[in-house]
Amino acid sequence: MRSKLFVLFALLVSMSMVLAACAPQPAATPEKIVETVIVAGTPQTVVITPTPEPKPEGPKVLRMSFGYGDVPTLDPAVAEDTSSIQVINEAFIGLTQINEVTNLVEPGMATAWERVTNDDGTETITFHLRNDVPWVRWNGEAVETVKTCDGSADRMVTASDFAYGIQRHLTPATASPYAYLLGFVLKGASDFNNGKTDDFTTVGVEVVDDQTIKLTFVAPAVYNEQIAGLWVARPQPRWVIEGDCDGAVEARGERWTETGFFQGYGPFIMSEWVHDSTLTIVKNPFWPGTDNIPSPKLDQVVFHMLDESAALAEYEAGSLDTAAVPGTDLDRIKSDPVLSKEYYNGVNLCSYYYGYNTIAPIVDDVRVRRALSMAVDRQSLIDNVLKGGQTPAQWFSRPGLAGAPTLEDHPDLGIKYDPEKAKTELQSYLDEKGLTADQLDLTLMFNTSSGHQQIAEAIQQMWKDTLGVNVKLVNQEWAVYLETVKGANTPQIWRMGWCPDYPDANNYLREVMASNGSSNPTDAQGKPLGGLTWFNQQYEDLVKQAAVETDPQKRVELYAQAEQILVYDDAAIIPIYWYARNTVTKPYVVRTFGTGGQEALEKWDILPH
Amino acid sequence: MPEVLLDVQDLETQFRTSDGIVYAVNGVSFHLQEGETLGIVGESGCGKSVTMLSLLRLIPSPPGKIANGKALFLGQDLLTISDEAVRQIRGGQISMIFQDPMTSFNPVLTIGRQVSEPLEIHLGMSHKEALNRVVELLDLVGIPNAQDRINDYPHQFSGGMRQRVMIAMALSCNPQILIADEPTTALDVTIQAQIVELVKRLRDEVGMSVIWITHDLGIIAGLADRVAVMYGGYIIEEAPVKELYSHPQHPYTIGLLGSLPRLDRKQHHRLTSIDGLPPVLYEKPHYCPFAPRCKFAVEKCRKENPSLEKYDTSHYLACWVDTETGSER
Amino acid sequence: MTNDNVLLRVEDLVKHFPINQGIIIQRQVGAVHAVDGISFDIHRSETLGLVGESGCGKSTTGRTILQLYRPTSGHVYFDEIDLVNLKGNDLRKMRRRMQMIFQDPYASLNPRMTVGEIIGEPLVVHTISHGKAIERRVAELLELVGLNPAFANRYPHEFSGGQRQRIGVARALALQPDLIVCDEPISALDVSIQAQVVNLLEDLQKQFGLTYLFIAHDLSMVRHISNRVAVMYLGIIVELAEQNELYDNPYHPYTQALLSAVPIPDPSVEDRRRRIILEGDVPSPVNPPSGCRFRTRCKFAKEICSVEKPEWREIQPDHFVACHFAGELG
Amino acid sequence: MGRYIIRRILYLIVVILVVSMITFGLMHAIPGGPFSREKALPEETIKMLEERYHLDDPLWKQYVDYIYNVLIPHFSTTAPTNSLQDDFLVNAKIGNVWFRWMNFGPSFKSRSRTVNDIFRDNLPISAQLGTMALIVALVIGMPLGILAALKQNTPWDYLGMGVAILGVSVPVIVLGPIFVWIFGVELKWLPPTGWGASPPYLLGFLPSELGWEFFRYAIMPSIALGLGSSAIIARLTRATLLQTVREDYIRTARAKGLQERLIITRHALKNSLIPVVTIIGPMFAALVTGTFVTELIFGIPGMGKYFVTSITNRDYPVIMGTILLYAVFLVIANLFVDIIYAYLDPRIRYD
Repeated sequence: MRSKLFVLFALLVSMSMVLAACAPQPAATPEKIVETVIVAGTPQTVVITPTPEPKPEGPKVLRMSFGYGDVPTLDPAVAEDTSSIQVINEAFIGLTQINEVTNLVEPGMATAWERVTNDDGTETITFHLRNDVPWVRWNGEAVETVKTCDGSADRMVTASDFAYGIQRHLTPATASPYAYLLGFVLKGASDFNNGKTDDFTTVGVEVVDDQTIKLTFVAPAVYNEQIAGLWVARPQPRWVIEGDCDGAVEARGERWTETGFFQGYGPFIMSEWVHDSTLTIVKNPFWPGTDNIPSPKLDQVVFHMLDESAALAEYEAGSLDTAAVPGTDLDRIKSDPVLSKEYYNGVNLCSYYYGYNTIAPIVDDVRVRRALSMAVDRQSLIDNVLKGGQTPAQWFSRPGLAGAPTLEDHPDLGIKYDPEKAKTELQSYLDEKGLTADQLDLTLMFNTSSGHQQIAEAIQQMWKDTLGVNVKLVNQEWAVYLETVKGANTPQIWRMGWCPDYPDANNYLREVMASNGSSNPTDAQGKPLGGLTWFNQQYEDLVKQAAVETDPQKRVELYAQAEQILVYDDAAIIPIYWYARNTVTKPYVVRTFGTGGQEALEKWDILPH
Repeated sequence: MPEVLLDVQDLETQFRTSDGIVYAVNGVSFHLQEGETLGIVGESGCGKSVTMLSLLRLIPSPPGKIANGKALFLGQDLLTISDEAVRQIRGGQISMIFQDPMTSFNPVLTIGRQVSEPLEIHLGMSHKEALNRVVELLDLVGIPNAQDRINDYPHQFSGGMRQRVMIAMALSCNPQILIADEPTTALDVTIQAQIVELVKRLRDEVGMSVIWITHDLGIIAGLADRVAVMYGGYIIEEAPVKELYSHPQHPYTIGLLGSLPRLDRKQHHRLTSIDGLPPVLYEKPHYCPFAPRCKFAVEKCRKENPSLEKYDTSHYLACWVDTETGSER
Repeated sequence: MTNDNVLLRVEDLVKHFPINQGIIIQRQVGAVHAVDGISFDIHRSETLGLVGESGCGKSTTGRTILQLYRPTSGHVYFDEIDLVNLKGNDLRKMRRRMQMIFQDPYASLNPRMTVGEIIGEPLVVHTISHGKAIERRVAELLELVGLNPAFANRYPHEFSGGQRQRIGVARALALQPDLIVCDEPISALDVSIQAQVVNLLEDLQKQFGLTYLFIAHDLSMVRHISNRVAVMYLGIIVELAEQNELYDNPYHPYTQALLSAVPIPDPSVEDRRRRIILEGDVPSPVNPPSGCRFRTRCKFAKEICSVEKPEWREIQPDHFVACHFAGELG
Repeated sequence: MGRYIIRRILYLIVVILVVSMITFGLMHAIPGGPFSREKALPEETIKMLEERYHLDDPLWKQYVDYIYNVLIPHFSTTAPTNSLQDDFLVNAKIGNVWFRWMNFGPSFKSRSRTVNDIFRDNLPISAQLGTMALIVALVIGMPLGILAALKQNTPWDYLGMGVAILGVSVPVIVLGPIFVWIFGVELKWLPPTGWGASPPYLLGFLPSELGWEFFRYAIMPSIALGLGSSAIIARLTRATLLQTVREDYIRTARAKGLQERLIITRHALKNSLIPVVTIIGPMFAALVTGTFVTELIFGIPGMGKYFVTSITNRDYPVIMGTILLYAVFLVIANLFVDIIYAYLDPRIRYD
């Protein structure tokens, strides 16, 4: 296992530095640039081989795909999916910025901030904002700044805009699916959001002056800085939404994100959105450019809304500059002399797991749960079924998240493939009950999809081969499945996956697995409703403690202990694999590879070709 | 001696079906003289319609095939002349009317369009000229308001009127021969009488020859000069009309006449039915095709197929048995 | 007048088929006057022939008598019981005693049922017999109509038209009915086969004392098989008499024309016959002519014919006719 | 005819009511709702969302409101707003009164769009694709069928029918990627994906520029989508033509001495078209609405995917909208078929 261990954090952190190195020499001969990057203590060598060919300079247009289906929204107040957030991240910079590769917190619109723990146990963070960022819009031909009502000056992004954004997000009528994320951390936000009060001053948001905003959080948690920078706390142009200047600016309501109305201020601004087809963002020349959020080198990015296979075809036809590689095409891409050079396999911060209904017959015994978990040959599943360079998961919180243990520090943490031990565990259970393995009546349920089906069948076979257990496979349509899994009739074993809302272990271990987490729902009295149907006081204490622990090293240890309970001691879930991303990129594209599902397009460039 | 218009010799027609080859017409010979009306009588499947369709080469091919024979019309063999030549004759010198006046008209074209077609093809009229002629023809066959009705569709006419239109169409090019294939079978008896009268009148006015195919011995009795009886793809008896009805010789002819009740007779006698079923011939019979149903049949009937021989002056017969004595001829 | 010998008495039978029109609510805008007030009776073991041209309402009459169509008005007494007022089980019981033979032996037999099932069906429906008893009865019936009892397992398409009509006869006989309505039973058959079926019907009548209503357009055959004959024209009966009387002394001009139109298979007779050729077609039953229905085609028609409906009168003993001038015409 | 059309339109209302009621019932009966998430939303959030979309009303009220919004014309003196709740498909100003009709509601999934937006933006593309596919189906199918029928049991027949069987048995999901690969990626003759027209549309549904650029994009998907239908048409044309040439009136035409060419063109074709026309109605409806796979493969921003994704997303207004659209489409397509019928066959008269 260990010899096969991937170097997980091998990421191209300082691509911008690389770019700086080669950008001034557009006509240079091919050159090898070797950069050593250290992320979370892991040294990794990165090799980039640009092959520039001189060509008349035109606008630099990058073409990529969003996946099939329309972008649901560009409104930060209601967004909940990766494509929406990708555009929002380019058009509205948050107070803080999460580095797309390292997932560390960096300055965003706030250049600096101070954290103060108050006497009542709450934490106030004072953010100091830039004063040089104007609101802009696409006027059909070019990006222009938005003027104030009297037309004398540009509308600048101010603390009030942030306060408005947060307020609109939390307003019940907005019905934001993600308002609870703020409600979870921001003082008074939950009550306001639930309609218990309509007085926004009770919420921990205080505009000190145009460049200063104070946010008060319920507790001094590490992730407060992250959440403060998320799309849930971004400005929105009040004057477009509600109208302004005595009717001179028309109220667009919820349609303010449409082509022609949209306004933003980030490095890119949306210029055209052809629903279900393409969405175009253009460089905002008024974005001042900061150390970590530079002024874009690309002039335009066109997102096509294409299915993965269609996108790959367009890529191969030369009409897209980068595309994801669907699992069915991986072997072909890897063996193609050209495409294999354009291929990149990297990290994606998601986890794939099976959960147990820990009160269901048979799997209510931890020995059975552990045996089944240890009988899963994760590496073999990856090599033979998934084939996409995924990592066998030993626990749930994906390494790379803030606070999550890493394989380097905790090589033996969690659970691994161990057929012998699996057999012993199961035998002990069987002996006690006086049963044989083939008498166990077990059901595994997953949502209908050929991918999940293949994985389930492979694991079913592993259980059969190693333990002699016959597990029935059942599948249901997604929405029905969600009801089933999280309801009273949760099957014995069920499938789920998780990607981060914000890259912190808290978003995994507490928000998903702890009591009343999304995979462990409870009623108002805290009584388990379904999912894991699991409660462990020690686990609850650990994840609560870790949330407010400020020492990163200690925090990781606390999460490591919690993981050990989750996947081994109580074995409430079977961690299966940690996701990877498979991408092809044209050689003339200089880029970084985001790990949390988002790209920092302002760092990208297209070389002459 | 009147001129022989049509002389059919040894006509054989076969159909390829999924059950095998059906021998529909098995060597039929007859002739038609100028101004003469020939009746051809037989039950369904006896080959009477196929014979007529064969000599105009209207048999769908495949599955039909004319295997043998000649059909001399004014000296040229209709079965060997070019497609184009036979097309010129159809509807021009020889025309046909069919049994079902509903299905025999194209439901989606107007009557005017359909009746004018032969005029345009054979007489080279323009469509307008042809339409004028159509009105005259419809008048001739007794269609009221002909001028208004040429734009009507077939379904707007009653059965009898449709058959009148059919006759008008058949007669439009003054044919020398009119072949009428059971033209009154689908009609009511009073309408049938109208049509028969109409054809008789036109025949006498135009002086054309008629071949009238029917299963109804009654109609033929008052219409034909000469009658041929068909069975199993053969003509089994042929005679002038009075001779045939007064002295039928073939057991089948006798049975057929006996199985018909007569409107003009009182006696409530039992009908003499012919047992069994008409044959479907999957092979060319080497015995008399009627033998299985014949109550006079002798040994020879089941071994040898009689050919049509002269029985009396202009009375021809294909039978081994003398029905009066019951002995072999 | 009651007559013990009368099996079926039809009084003023009317059957109109409504013509509906309307965008949402359908309202009746007219009616097809298929049967427009007819009366007659049929004696036990008698054959009443009902002749007329297509569309005259003779088939509708047959079906309405059997209550396959419910009459618009009028009465149908079967053994003095008025069928018109019967419903459900009572009607079903009566129906057992009345059967029908249809014109088209191809269409009236379910192609997916074996001959045995077809013939046995009435027995099952009316729960007369079960299991083996049905098989025995089917075999008996097949034999009766001149078919090999071994054919019970075959399907209708394996039979010729005449044989199929025999199957239809066997099905009708299964319940030992008193009355059989024969609706054009032979018109789809070949000439030589027609005689077979007619002879069979006659034999069965003798054997079982059956009563027939024989509906046909073939006047020769009707004359042959019937004891009495009724002539229908456009929904009404114009003349009814004993067969020889009707054929020898037709009073109604329509009957006269109809009889004269029938060809006789004898050239010497045909040569001497004078045909009465009727002009035009039968008028539409939606708007039948006023007064006498036949007046539009009748060369004797006078003023009164369009005004007054001719009376149904007995012009000779047992000879009824509906014509103003019956007996006065040459 | 006019009376008939009015009746069919009234019938359409009945269809809409019945279909909407069944769909509405089924939609709410299946487990899972529009706000089911992998990460379960807090109860309060769900309550907020349900309130926003009036899902907290009793079902009957939701249905009545829906029908009221969709079917009943609204009149108001105030101008339409930009609100997603206030988006009507038909907006007309008569005098100073606004006539507004058919509000299908906002989409739950696309937070800044309404069902009417989807109809306006995506339906025209599906209509364009469906029409092109139908043209392909007819242009390929009919000649193939006629050829096969006229040359029955010859190599022409076998070739035609072989192509037809291939067309039926090779679905878009196989044919599409092959097309993309050969003509888009390898030969680079045509763009692998995309559509050559975008809003605004001429008359609301026609591409504003009907040039080569439009057809470049339309060729592959239209053929891929239309080929299956062309096979059906070819087989049907062949079968009906073969049947028609055996009709009595064709024999009559031959007996009149008509030339073969005239017999086919004048006497046989029009009659054999009738059954073909019959299937064109439902076929067109299917081609316009059943294009999910084609759109997926060729990256076409059409309507087809909403038939599928609206159900997985439990996007109630979109489910209702798409299904009603399909029902209306089917009824109207069949109405057109009936009208063409009456033109082709004089025996058919409606009143």
